[in-house]
Amino acid sequence: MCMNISVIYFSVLKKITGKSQEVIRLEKQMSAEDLFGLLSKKYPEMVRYKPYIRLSVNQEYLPFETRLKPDDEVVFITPVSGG
Amino acid sequence: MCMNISVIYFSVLKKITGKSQEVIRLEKQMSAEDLFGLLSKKYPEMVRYKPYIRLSVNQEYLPFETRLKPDDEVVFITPVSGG
Amino acid sequence: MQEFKNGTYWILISDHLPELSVAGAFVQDPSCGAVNIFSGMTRNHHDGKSVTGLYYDCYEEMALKESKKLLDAITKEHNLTKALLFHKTGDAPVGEISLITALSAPHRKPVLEATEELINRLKQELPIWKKESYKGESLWKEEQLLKKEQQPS
Amino acid sequence: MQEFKNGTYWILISDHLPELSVAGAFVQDPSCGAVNIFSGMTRNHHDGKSVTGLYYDCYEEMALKESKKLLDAITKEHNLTKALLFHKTGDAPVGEISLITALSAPHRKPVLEATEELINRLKQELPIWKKESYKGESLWKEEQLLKKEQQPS
Repeated sequence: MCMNISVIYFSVLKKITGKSQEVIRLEKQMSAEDLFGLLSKKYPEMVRYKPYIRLSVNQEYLPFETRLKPDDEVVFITPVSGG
Repeated sequence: MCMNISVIYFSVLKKITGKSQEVIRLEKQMSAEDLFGLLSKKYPEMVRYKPYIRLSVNQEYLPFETRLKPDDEVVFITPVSGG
Repeated sequence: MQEFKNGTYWILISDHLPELSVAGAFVQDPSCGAVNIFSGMTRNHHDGKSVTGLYYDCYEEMALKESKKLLDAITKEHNLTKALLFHKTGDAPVGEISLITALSAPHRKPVLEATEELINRLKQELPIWKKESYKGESLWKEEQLLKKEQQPS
Repeated sequence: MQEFKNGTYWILISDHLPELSVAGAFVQDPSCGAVNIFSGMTRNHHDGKSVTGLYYDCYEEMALKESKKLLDAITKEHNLTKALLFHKTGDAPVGEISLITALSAPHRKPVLEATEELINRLKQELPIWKKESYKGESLWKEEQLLKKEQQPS
């Protein structure tokens, strides 16, 4: 079961990946945790931020175990600093 | 020892006395407490407010026992309600 | 009208108060990351009764002196950068701003704490008196106080 | 730019924010006696270093959604009348306002308490990131965090 996931990058992850967003094609269903693992291979510097990151799927904070669905919009939220 | 004391009235005391201010001539030295007693005879309705009143002499909060000096500016401060 | 203004404080006791933006601009400073502006205004109800307006009587010279003492104490205690206090005199119909405080500091915690303390203390210390107008009658706050105290509880 | 505005709430995420007076006017209401406006701005120093400016990156659609949830929760909890939240995106040189909150209620206590809670929570919840520019270098807050964590304490 294939699916496309849209990943958007902000702040330091935008700097690390050099991208604002990209579409990742998954060959099988997986969790956001798994997706992060996949991306970490592509962008090794992301790993250091893992302990601090929260997950957002379709603009909602959700646990990393969340299973992704086709066309989900995923953002890995590094520590925020608005205000 | 005669002296003039300037008494200014605000709020409900202005309403009771019908005056914004007046100069009171004292025939002898006295405290602000004594002055209030004197004025209470002239304006009996003032007495009811006595338990709530603070004294100001020359624009400073002072105790009622304060002895008045010539040309002091005295205000009996009923409970304030600014803000 | 009474006014005191230097590089750190601005106090104004007047029947006309400047805009909130003017207050905010005064206390801003390159060293500051936080500005808190509180404003109090006449509301259309009190104690379940409909209010049509307020009137403020003020011992202006003393209010200015007490405001200076207050801003000085609050600024030192909370390490503020700049501090402002405006109070209206005379008529204040429903919706009209009667009080503006504006405080600045490098961080937000002191400006919020200091705002609360400043308002609590100015309500105790400033020689300013409020008359409330209801439909058909006007009463000073002290008259209302006396009425309440004399009611059997 | 993202915006939500109805009779009770006004949220704006934009690279240009309106004046403080506009914020104050929105939350005012005849039933309200208290309005508190907090504003946060870029200051010229941080951790003993001289700051030349900030840049805010923002996940705007989500920031709008989270702001709505936040204002809704705070308004209910503190019985507020109206609530406003503006956040700047992009460059914020020294002195530029990046955050405005404005809250109104009949009395002052809830608006002051709610302001503190709102700011604490928005700093936790809104997906907005700050980059600080010092002389010669720019660092995201997360990069600074990692640097600190990796220093031997």
